Order: sequence, then C-alpha cells, then structure tokens
Amino acid sequence: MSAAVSKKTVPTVGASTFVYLVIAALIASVPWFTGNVFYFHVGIMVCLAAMATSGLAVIAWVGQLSLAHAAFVGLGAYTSVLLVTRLGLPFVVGLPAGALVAGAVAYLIGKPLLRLRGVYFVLITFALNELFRLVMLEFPGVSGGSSGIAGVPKIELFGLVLAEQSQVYVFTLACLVAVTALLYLIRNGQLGRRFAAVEENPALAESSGTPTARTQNLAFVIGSSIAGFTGAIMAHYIGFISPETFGFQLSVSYVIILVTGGRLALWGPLVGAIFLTPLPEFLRGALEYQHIIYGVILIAVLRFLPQGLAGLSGQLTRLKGDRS
Amino acid sequence: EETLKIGALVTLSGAGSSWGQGMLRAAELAAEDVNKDGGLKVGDTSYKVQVIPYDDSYKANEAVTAANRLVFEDKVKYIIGTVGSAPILAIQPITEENKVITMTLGFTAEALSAEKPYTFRPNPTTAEVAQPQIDWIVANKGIKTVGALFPKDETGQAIAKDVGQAYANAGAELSAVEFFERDRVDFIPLLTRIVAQGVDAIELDGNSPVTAGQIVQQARDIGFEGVIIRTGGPATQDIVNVAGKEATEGMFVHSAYDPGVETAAAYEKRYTETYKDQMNGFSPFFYDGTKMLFKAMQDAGTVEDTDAVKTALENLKDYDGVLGTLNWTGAERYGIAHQLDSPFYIARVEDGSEVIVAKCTSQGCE
Amino acid sequence: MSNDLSIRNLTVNYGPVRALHDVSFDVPEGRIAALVGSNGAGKSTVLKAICGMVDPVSGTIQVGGETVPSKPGAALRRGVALSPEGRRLFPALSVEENLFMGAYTVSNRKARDEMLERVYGYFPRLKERKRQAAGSLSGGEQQMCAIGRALMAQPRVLLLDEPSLGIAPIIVAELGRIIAQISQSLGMTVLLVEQNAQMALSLASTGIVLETGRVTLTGSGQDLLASPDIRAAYLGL
Amino acid sequence: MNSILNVEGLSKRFGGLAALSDVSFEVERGHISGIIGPNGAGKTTCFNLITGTLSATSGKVVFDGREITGLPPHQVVERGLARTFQAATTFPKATVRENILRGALLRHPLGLGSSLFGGAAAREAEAAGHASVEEVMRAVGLTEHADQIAGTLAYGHQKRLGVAIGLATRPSLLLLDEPAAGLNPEEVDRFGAILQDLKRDFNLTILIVEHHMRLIMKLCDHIVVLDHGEKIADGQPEDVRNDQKVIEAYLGAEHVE
Amino acid sequence: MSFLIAQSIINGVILGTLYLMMAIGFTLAFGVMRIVNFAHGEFYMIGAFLTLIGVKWLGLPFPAALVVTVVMAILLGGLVERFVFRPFRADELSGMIASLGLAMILQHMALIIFGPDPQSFPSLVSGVYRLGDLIVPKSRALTLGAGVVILLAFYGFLMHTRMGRALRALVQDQEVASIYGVRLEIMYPLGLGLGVALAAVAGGLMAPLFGVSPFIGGTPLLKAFIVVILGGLGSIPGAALAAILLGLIESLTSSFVSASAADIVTFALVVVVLLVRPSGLMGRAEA
Ligand SMILES: Nc1ncnc2c1ncn2[C@@H]1O[C@H](COP(=O)(O)OP(=O)(O)OP(=O)(O)O)[C@@H](O)[C@H]1O
Ligand SMILES: Nc1ncnc2c1ncn2[C@@H]1O[C@H](COP(=O)(O)OP(=O)(O)OP(=O)(O)O)[C@@H](O)[C@H]1O
Ligand SMILES: [Mg+2]
Ligand SMILES: [Mg+2]
Repeated sequence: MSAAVSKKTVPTVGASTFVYLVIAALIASVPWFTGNVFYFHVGIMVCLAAMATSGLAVIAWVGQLSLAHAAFVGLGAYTSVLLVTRLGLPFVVGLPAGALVAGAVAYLIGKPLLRLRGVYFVLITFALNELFRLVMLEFPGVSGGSSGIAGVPKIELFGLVLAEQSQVYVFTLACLVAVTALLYLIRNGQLGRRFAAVEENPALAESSGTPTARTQNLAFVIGSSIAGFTGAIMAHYIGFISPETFGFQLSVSYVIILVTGGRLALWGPLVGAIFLTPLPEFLRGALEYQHIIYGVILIAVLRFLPQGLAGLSGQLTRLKGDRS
Repeated sequence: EETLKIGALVTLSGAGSSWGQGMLRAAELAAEDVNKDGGLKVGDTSYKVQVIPYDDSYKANEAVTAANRLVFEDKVKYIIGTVGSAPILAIQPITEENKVITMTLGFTAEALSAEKPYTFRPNPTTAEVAQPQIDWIVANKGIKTVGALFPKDETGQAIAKDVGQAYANAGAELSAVEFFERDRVDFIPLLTRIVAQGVDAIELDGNSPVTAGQIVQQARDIGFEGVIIRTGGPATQDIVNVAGKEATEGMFVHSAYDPGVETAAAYEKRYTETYKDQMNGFSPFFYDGTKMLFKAMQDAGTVEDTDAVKTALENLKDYDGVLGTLNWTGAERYGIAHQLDSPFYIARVEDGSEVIVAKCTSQGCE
Repeated sequence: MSNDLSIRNLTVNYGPVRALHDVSFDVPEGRIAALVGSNGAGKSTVLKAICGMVDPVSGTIQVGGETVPSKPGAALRRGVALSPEGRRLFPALSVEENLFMGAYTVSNRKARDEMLERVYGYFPRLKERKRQAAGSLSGGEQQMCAIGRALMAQPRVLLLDEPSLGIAPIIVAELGRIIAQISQSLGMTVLLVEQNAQMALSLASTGIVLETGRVTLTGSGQDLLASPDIRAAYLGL
Repeated sequence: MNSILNVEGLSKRFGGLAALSDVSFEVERGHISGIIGPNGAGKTTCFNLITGTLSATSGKVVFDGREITGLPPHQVVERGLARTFQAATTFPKATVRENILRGALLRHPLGLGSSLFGGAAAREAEAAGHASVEEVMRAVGLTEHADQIAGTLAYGHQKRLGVAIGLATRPSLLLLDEPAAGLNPEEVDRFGAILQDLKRDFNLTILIVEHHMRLIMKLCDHIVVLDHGEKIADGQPEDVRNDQKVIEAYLGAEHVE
Repeated sequence: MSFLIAQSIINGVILGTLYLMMAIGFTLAFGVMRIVNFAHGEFYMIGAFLTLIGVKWLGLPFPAALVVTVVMAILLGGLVERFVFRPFRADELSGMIASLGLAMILQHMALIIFGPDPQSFPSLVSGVYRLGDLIVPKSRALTLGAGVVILLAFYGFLMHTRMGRALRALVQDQEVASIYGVRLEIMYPLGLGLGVALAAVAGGLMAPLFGVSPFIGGTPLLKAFIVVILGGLGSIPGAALAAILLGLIESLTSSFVSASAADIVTFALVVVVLLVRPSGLMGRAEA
C-alpha cells in the first residue's frame, strides 16, 4: 500500500524548479540545434498535444476523465476555421472564439453531464465524442461533411503570416508556456485546493462547503476551453479538418499522454507529450512492428512508473534514499 | 552510384492497409526492377532506388507528420500515396509547395486540380469507369431500378453521386440509396427496406471489400434474387471470401485487368510469389504508375528538377504498362490531365472466380 | 491447556513509522482475550498482521502450534477469521451474499446453512434485510453483517476489531452474550479488540494492554478490570 | 422557544422501506441535543435529509428561520449548518492540515482572479485560513498529527479529523454522527468535555447522534428518540432514560439505574 | 407496412441478441473485473481466427472448433491477466490504458500473421426459415440459439455459484476477499479468461455471418460500449435489455427513416438515458 505517499506540493521556487526550467528550455530549443523543418513540425505537434492534454489534466484534477476531449478540440477548430474562411475574420479573432465556443458548450452540457462520475463519465463522454462526429457528418453545409475542409489558411497574427514551421513553433511554444502557467496558478491557488478536495472525496467536499457541481463544471469549462484553443491552432497549422480528425482515437491519445505523463502531476501533460508524441518517429522504421512496440512501451511505462513519467524523478530519489 | 529515395506514404495499419500494402509492394517491385538492372539510369547517373515506407493509419494528422518527415528529413521528391482522400488533401499543402510529386489513390475529386500540379492519380476512380460499365450492364441485363448502400464518408458520397448519375444516363434509376456509418456489420434492416421496394439490382460500389461481402451475403440471406453489381474498385476475391461462393455466383464485377492479358497475369504471379499473399486489385496501377514516374525522370534527364519530371510525366503517351496501354486524362473533369486512363473489364463471378464478359475503355464496353 | 493463538516478538512498520514493537502474547484455546489501548496504539495492526494484511518486520504468529506465513488467506486456511476495522463489506453484494462470502471455504453446505441460521438468530435484522445491498445498510447493521460474515467462516480463532462500534446499547449487551456463547458452545478462540473495555475485559480470560505499539500489561480480565490505572485510563472511572 | 432548527414531518422512503416517517422536532439555539435510537432507526437518514445529502420524500427543514429543504449540501453548510459522517470520512491523500484547510476555505473564499493571481487578499485569506486550522487542530487534539497523511491515521483519529473539518467551516449548528465511535470510555469523557468547550468557544449549537449513553445523558439538554423511522420519545435526558418504550427498543435493561 | 414492421422487429431482436453476445464479455470485464477493456474487440477477432483455424486448417467440425476456441481463449485471458493487467488490479485507469496498448499489440500481430485481407469462412447453413411472409435467415437463427444458451449458462454461473460470487466480491475489496480465502492468483486470471472466452466465442459464432479479418474488432467494441452504458455497469439483465433495444432501434430506424439516423438516434438515446438515469437502465447507483 504505497498509494498514500502523494503529497500536496507546497509552491517553492527553489533550485529544483530552476533546474527543471533549464531542462525545459533545452528541450524546447532542440529544433534549432538541428535546424531541420521536420523537427520544428514535431515540436509543434508536441506543443499541441501538451496543450490539449493540459486541458484534460484540469478536468482530471477534479477526478473526471473525459473521452470527449477531441470533440472540444474539434469545436475550437471548426469555430475558428468557419470564422476565418466564411466570415473572413482574422485568426486572432478565430483563436479566442474557438476557446470560447468550446468553453460555452462545455458549460451548457457540463451541468447534467458531471452528475456522472468515474467510469460512467468516461463512457458518456465517449458517446458524446461519437455524437459530435456523427452530427458534424450530418451537416456538411457547416462542417464540409466527410470531405472535411481543406486549404485552411495559415496562422496569421496581425498581418504576419506564419508560413514557416519554425515560426509556428515559436507561436505554439509561447501558447504552451501560457497554458502551463495557467495550470500552475490554478493548482497552487485556492482553486487547486478545491479541485483536489472534489477529486479525493466529493461527498465530504460538498459537505464542507465546496460546491462540487460548480467546481467540476468550472474545471470542465477551463479544460475544454484549452482544448478549443488548441484545436484552433491545430486546424490552421495542419490546414485540413474533417469530423474524422476529431474522433474517439484522438481523445484516447490525449488520455494516454495524460496517464503516462502523470495524471495528477502538474508536469504530466508536458512530460507525456514530450515522450509520446515523437515516439512513433523513432519507431517508424519498424513499420508493421511499430504499433506493437508502441503498445509494449505503453504497458511497460504504466507498469514501472505508476505515477507516470512525471513521477520518475520522485521515484529515483526514493530509490536513492532506500539505498543510502 | 547514387540513391534515389521514394516515399511510400500509405496506410499500413487499420482498415485501409489492404490497399496500402498493395501500393507499397507495387513501388517495391518497381524499384526491384530498376535496381536489378544496375539502378535507374537518368542522364549519366545510375540511381539505386530506395523506397521509404511510412504508415499514415488513414489519418490526416498522421499523414501530415509523415509527409513532413519525408519532405524535410528524408528529402524525398516523390511520394507514392496516400491511400485515403483526407490524407492526400491534408498533405498537399506541403507537397505542392515543395514541388513533391505524389501518386495518390484517394478517390476525392478535389485531389486533382490545376492548382495542384504535382499530384497524379494512376488509378481510375468511379467517375471514370462508372458510365461505360453501367451502360453495358443496364443494357444487357435490362435493369430498371437499382438499390445501393454506401458508407457515409467522403468516398461513399462521391461515389453515390457518380454512380447515380451514371445509372440515370444509362436509362435506369438508382431508386433506393442508403448511407450507413462505418463499422456497421448488419445490413439486413437496410436491405429489407431496399428489397421491399422491388429493385432489380443492388450496387456495391464504394464499399470496402469486407462490407461488400457482408452485403452480398445478407442480401442473399433475406432472399434477394436480383443482380448484384460492383461497379468500381477491384475486390472480387475478398468479396467471395466473406460472402462465400454460393452467394456471389453470378455477380457482376469491375475488373482492373484481364488475366488473359499476359503482362497482368505475370504481375499477379510475381506478386503472390514474392509476398505469399493474394494481390490487391490496385497494386498493378501503382506498379505502372511508379514505372511511369521512372520513365518520366529518364525522359526529363533529372531526378532533382521535379518541374521537368512532372512535365515529362504529363507528356507520356500510350505508355505500355502491365495493364495495357495507359494515358493521362481528366482535363475536363479536373482541370488537369493527371488522371490515369486505362482499359478495364466487366466480369461475371462463377464459382468464386472472375470470368471476363466485356472489355471497356472510358469510351464504352463491348 | 494449549495456546491456540500465539504471537511472538511481532514488529510492524508502516514505511518509516514503527507501529508495533516486539509484541508478544498468547490466547489459550477456547478462550476470549481482550486487546485494549487508545487510538493509534496498534490494536488493529496486530489483527492485520495476523491475517497477513500487513507484512511484519519480524516476529512469528502461530495458530494451533503452526506458524502462519504472512500472506493473505494463509491465516484463514489455518482457521482464523477477521471482522475488520471499518466493516469492509462487499457493498454491492447483498447481505446474504456477504455472509456466504464469509463461508467461502466452508465446503459443507449443511454446516454453512446451519451457521447462517445461527447468525440470523443472533442478528434478526440481517435476516429482514438479507436481499438489501450491504452498502446501503445503516452503520450498525453493517457492523452486524461484518461480525456475521466472520462467524460464517466457522473459524477456530475469531478476530473481532471493535465489534461494538456503532451498535446500539441494547445490542451491545446482546453482543457480549453472543461472544461468550460462541466461545463456550462453539469452542472458538476469540481475540477481541475493543474500546468498550468494560465489556471486553469482563468477557475475557486474558487482557492485553497496548500502548504506542508496545504491550504494557497483561493479566486476567478480572484483574485488569480491578486495576486502578486501567480504570482511570480506559474505563473512564 | 428560540429554536435554530425545525424539522417538520420529515419522511424518507427507500423503495418499500420507510426509513423515516413523519418525524418532527426542534433544536434550541445554544443547546446540545441528541438523537438516539436502535440501529437502522433512521438517524443517519435524518441527518442526510437535513443537510441535503438525500432529498426528502416529504417534510420540511427550517434552519435559522429559513427553509433549507432541498438545498444542496454546500449551500446548507454555507448557511452555518455543518455535519460529520458516521464512517471515518476524510480526504485520504492529503495531510491532516490540508484536510482541515479545505474545510476552512468556506469562510475565506477568494474570487477567481485573486485565487489565480494571488495578491494581498489571497495572502491574507491564506493566513487566516491557516490560523483557523491551527485553532481547530488544537481543539480536537490532532496537532501532533498535523503533517500525517489522513488515510494512514488510526481509526479514532480519522473520526476526530472528520469533526475538525466540520468545525473548520465555522458552523452555528454542527451535526455529529457518532463522533465518539472508536473512542474508549475515558476518551469519550474527554471528548464530551471538548464538545462543551467547542460549544462555548465557537458559539455552537450541537445535534449529536451517539450510542454512548453516558456521553449523551451527560451532554444533552434535549434528546429525540427514533425507532423504525418514527419518533417514539422526545424530552430531557431523565425523561427519556426512564421511558419504557425507549428502554425496550434501545437502552435495554442494563441502562436502567 | 405492417409486414415491414413485423420483419423489422424480428430483425431487431435477432440483431440485439448478436450485439448482446458481442458485448457480454466486455460487460464481465467491466462490471465485474473493473477493467474498461479496449482490447475486447481484438479478443473477438482472435476468437474468429481461432475458430477459422480450427475449421479450415485442422478440419474440425464447427462446434469442436468453438470448444477449442473457448479453451484457448481462457488460457489467453489468464496469460494476459498475468502479464498485462495484474499490476493494475486496483487501478481502473491504468488498466484501461494498458488495454489500449494490448489492443494495438494484438491487432498488429494479427495483421502481421494473417495479412489485412478478409479470410473466407465456410458458411454453416444457408437458406431461411419462413413464417408466412416473415423471414429469419437460418445462419442467424443458429448463432442466436447458441448465443442464448451460452449467455444463460454464463449468467447462472456468475450470479448463483460460489465462484461467481467470489468474482464479484473480489473487485469490491480484494484484500478482504483474500482474507476470506478467495485465491487472487486464480480468480483474477479466471475472471479475465472468462471475459476473453466470451468475446472469443462471440467472434467464432459470428465469423460465418460477418467474415474474418484483423479489423473486425471495431464493431463489437463500439456495440459493447453502447450496451454497457445503456444497460448499466455490470448488470447483465441491463445489458440484455440494452442490446435488444439497440437492435430494435437500429432495425426500425434503418427500415423507416435512414441508416445514418439510426446511429444518431442511438447515441442521442445513450446520452438521454444517462442523463435521466445516470447509472444506466438497470445499473446500480454506485460507479
Ligand atoms: N497505512 C498506514 N500507513 C502509515 N501509518 C499507519 C497506517 N495504518 C496505521 N498507521 C499508524 O499506525 C499506528 C497504529 O494504528 P492502528 O490502526 O493499529 O491503531 P489502533 O490501535 O487500531 O487505533 P484505533 O483505536 O483508533 O483503531 C497509528 O499511529 C497509525 O497512524
Ligand atoms: N439506500 C438505501 N436503500 C435501502 N435501504 C436503506 C438505504 N439507506 C438506508 N437504508 C435503510 O434505512 C434504515 C435507516 O438507516 P439509517 O442509516 O438512517 O439508520 P441509523 O439510525 O443511522 O442506524 P445506525 O445506528 O445503525 O447507524 C436502515 O434500516 C437501512 O438499512
Ligand atoms: Mg483500530
Ligand atoms: Mg447511522
């Protein structure tokens, strides 16, 4: 029974935080060392995955696991793409609108939805994600139907078109830093305390004055907005969206990133995305074996790092401690 | 000797992998041909052709990542792929901008256009084959009404339109059309409804081989005795596997090649012997397509300047492929002549095998 | 008279915290022993160690002269059943199914059904509620079910962790009689952890006092009941 | 009479079972009142109905002059009516201090902005919260366990922590469901004294469910007795203790003095 | 019209029973073992292949091939429990992710071994039973009959035997179950083995109807999800009700509205049911 060893981290900006920041900065600058466009592309994908998963993490902090996250990424994507392509609005309007619409939808469905807990929530969100996909397919006038929408304009910030992958990378990196900072603030403030209370014991939390429904809904709205925000960037970077893009598999991939990264750790989404997003690239050469190897790695990580990759450093320290 | 890298961005996992594998192997066999003779001679240089296969899992996002890697990391100038429509649309911004020539299977009409000069499609789509084949069948079998089931995706919807138009032109009517969600395995309710409308024939075009097989089996199960037609997309063997010989007896299918044509039969033989596996019907198109690409490089005298190669490829006339005489067409339909025009056949299924009953070109069948 | 349960030098750690130091005591066959001590003294830990729910650092546990390995289930196969702290019923199973789970290893159907009737006799409320999901019982009803479940195993050694917790006074008195009766007529050896030291010690032939993980006093139940220290510390007199 | 809580005709059915039928009583401000009754009598159900954890089949609950029937639990707490649970109920992965702090949040709330971005208000609230936590910990005797993870506490300590979390919400009426279960008689006595102190220091009214008769009889100003979901007696400890129905249903012969 | 309605109802009930079979192994793993088993569909696929191997390669009669499939599947399930799920017994979420990994491994192994193309499966029976104008394909009637027998046997085992009870108890509190003598090392693999066997037998039974390829697992997984959500966690009667309902909806909407409406109606129903009755049609309240 070692389940009881997690601790509420008291915010201390000490040496270790500094070390982490330096490491993070080093990792972030890898694409420049190589100078290869492909590395910038992978870097962008890592940032996008980490951002979307951060949204999922916020929802996980209140003890809920959403399999509808891809649908919210999709909502953001479609919102922004439609605003930009149909109404000719600039991306800088489409981006926040994407986040806003995703958040608004989360707010509307959150109340009835969040009465469900645990696996039921997992399952209903799965159904919702499918529903999103089916509904989008049903209205091709809006969504482009199954053909999707191709030729989405590139990201443009106040007249500056981000045509190069390296530029997009800088932009997504900045967004990721902002999202991570937001997560940090949530977690270390009163809100984080409420989230944790709801996660650990909702009945007690409710009875000691935390409005669990509203708190969960807030987390759901924040998380889904982050998803929508990510979706908008993703759509304009990839340049193509279709309902299939935001299927259940994408939701699952975020869940995998979250759990392997560390479900309750602040750095979980980031660490998970840095590890898992480029992983297929290392395995690509193995072709038909690549998915088998991926599956094995996934199971091994879960098996040997139950706290996720973000728990790795803690586990190592403990190991060292045991030896000495 | 130098190396010429060709990307094979195809689907190797999930439901599209039948096609993906057929395309990849076509490229490999084509590469083997030139490598065997000491490499591809372009100008004064001999290139050893290396095929770099990547899997896109039939997903747009994956395809974009793989395309980025092929174009920027592996620095390929030629890509065989993608299988799917969504992936090709998703990677075109990268490939077109970087002047990478792609040969896609994607059935979407949008894949080819004047704005996308580096994309070619070396296989006919329903749009090309439907009319002549349907004209022939409608005339020969006296069909008035036809029922059809299509998957509710890009390909299914495009095909439904083309096929419906073709039947109308041929003087029949596609009177009962159903779209269904992928993953569906039970078609009895839909077939019940279609059969209740008293259709003369059921059209299978646009469905994956497995689905087509299930539809055939279930249609026969509920007692449908009319004609079953598969207009486009070679998949007879798979359909027979799923539905059984009994149910498929007398079905009319599209066939990409006539085993009577020697070169085609030889390719199939080589394929099955090399890979110990039955050949996917699209494979020969991509074998020919890759070979045409090689020829274009030789004609252009360069592998680097894809503009020149592209022009050379466009200029290939009456290319003598394993499937017969091949040309580019499609200027009317797509605004650019990057669509392969090849002969094809109508076959009747007898005891699980195809028996050719008519030979067609885009002009008509006999 | 042989000792049915014999604990020798039992030491248990929870991570860096030592919960039990060198605990030793014996319970003679067919007798009742009471283990008393304040919150956090380590009483429940003793019972968990016997059942293999925690791994001792050192020490041995013997039942009927045989050493019990520290593995869940091992104690049961040597005839030890526990009614655990916090009831820990199987909440989605019905009351009766919970009781049957107690008799999981009892292969004699007749013996099982006799014991079931006996348990229902002790706690008629359980019979009224036998189809109700155990998780929706009231606190006291759950406690009865947990005791009944342990009885259903027909153990030679019965471990009860605070059986009177949450039980109404009228049933507490009844509970005392039941425990005395199962020890006498069924010949079970009982190790009783209780906050209600008055009841426990008056039933027990042996009393063991645990303080911060150490045995500080053992003696007959009567002697301990009479001891002024005990009266002050545990009986509130 | 100056009552802080009025329960009027409260009933609850679970399928065919009437767990509580038409129960009415009042709790006087500043008093310690008790609910007793045999196992399954409906005491916990009654608490659940008052605090909104369950919704009543019928009946009405008035707290501090305002009806609170049907309000969700967190609103009930916000109005000053807190409860503890019968089973040991904590935030098991957090420390004792953090547990209590989560209860204390209620009286030191922050807006979304200052919760996220700190500032003087946040620091002040945080400090006030911590001060309040220390006070509560001292009152229930958990100070020495302040940094232990709640899930690893001994049972008795977990129960105390439950009371502490309730107290931290600074209620005017505190409902305690068997708070002394798992304490030995000496500790029960001490706990009784603590309750008296709490009542005075925190200006509390207390409604308590307990099976420790000594505690109940000594502590309570007023007692309600439930049996089979119905109120069978209601009055001063002496009256209740000598009520024949109560003796038969609940106390048993032993307690007749 | 009334003919079409009657026929649709028959089709729907048959279809529902097929769905129930696809779902039941998942329900077991989910409701009893608390594993959201994303590899369920792959086990179905493996069952289909095992039966295919038995019938086509070993020349066994179909029932014998099915029995071999069940035995192999139980063994496979036991092994998988031992080497994949064991560390996650107390952790639903990690178990779920592990099952995703497992699904990838299994599907791609099948892809490598058998190739992507569908395999031919000899059909067992052909023709239809006719009740007046109404039609029941014999092949489906056969599968249906076998399925119902298997389901009833399984339900009896789970609800009314000592082992079944132990399985259900285990998941609620493995520590207490084990101190009452339930052997975890046997029961966990057995429980998962049974779930896998149920999936595999469904695959084997439906192979003649729907064909065999490495990708046939998607449908049963999806249907299982829906059936479980609708029916309620771990409730077998609930699953039965949900599956029949699903079959009827699909059949009736497909016959009278359109096929794509059927899917939207299905998912909308799922959402509505869960909002009204969060624990599913017949589920218990706790989640
Ligand atoms: N899982 C655990 N991890 C760490 N410490 C623990 C754990 N369980 C118990 N402890 C500690 O071990 C000590 C003994 O606990 P135990 O539960 O045996 O006490 P007890 O005598 O049964 O108390 P109570 O009368 O309150 O039930 C306590 O200090 C407790 O905090
Ligand atoms: N969800 C439920 N479903 C069915 N019956 C229930 C449910 N909850 C409680 N009950 C029943 O209602 C009755 C009252 O329960 P309650 O918990 O209120 O009793 P109590 O007075 O608190 O008893 P105790 O002193 O044992 O804690 C009990 O008989 C219990 O079995
Ligand atoms: Mg204890
Ligand atoms: Mg109670």
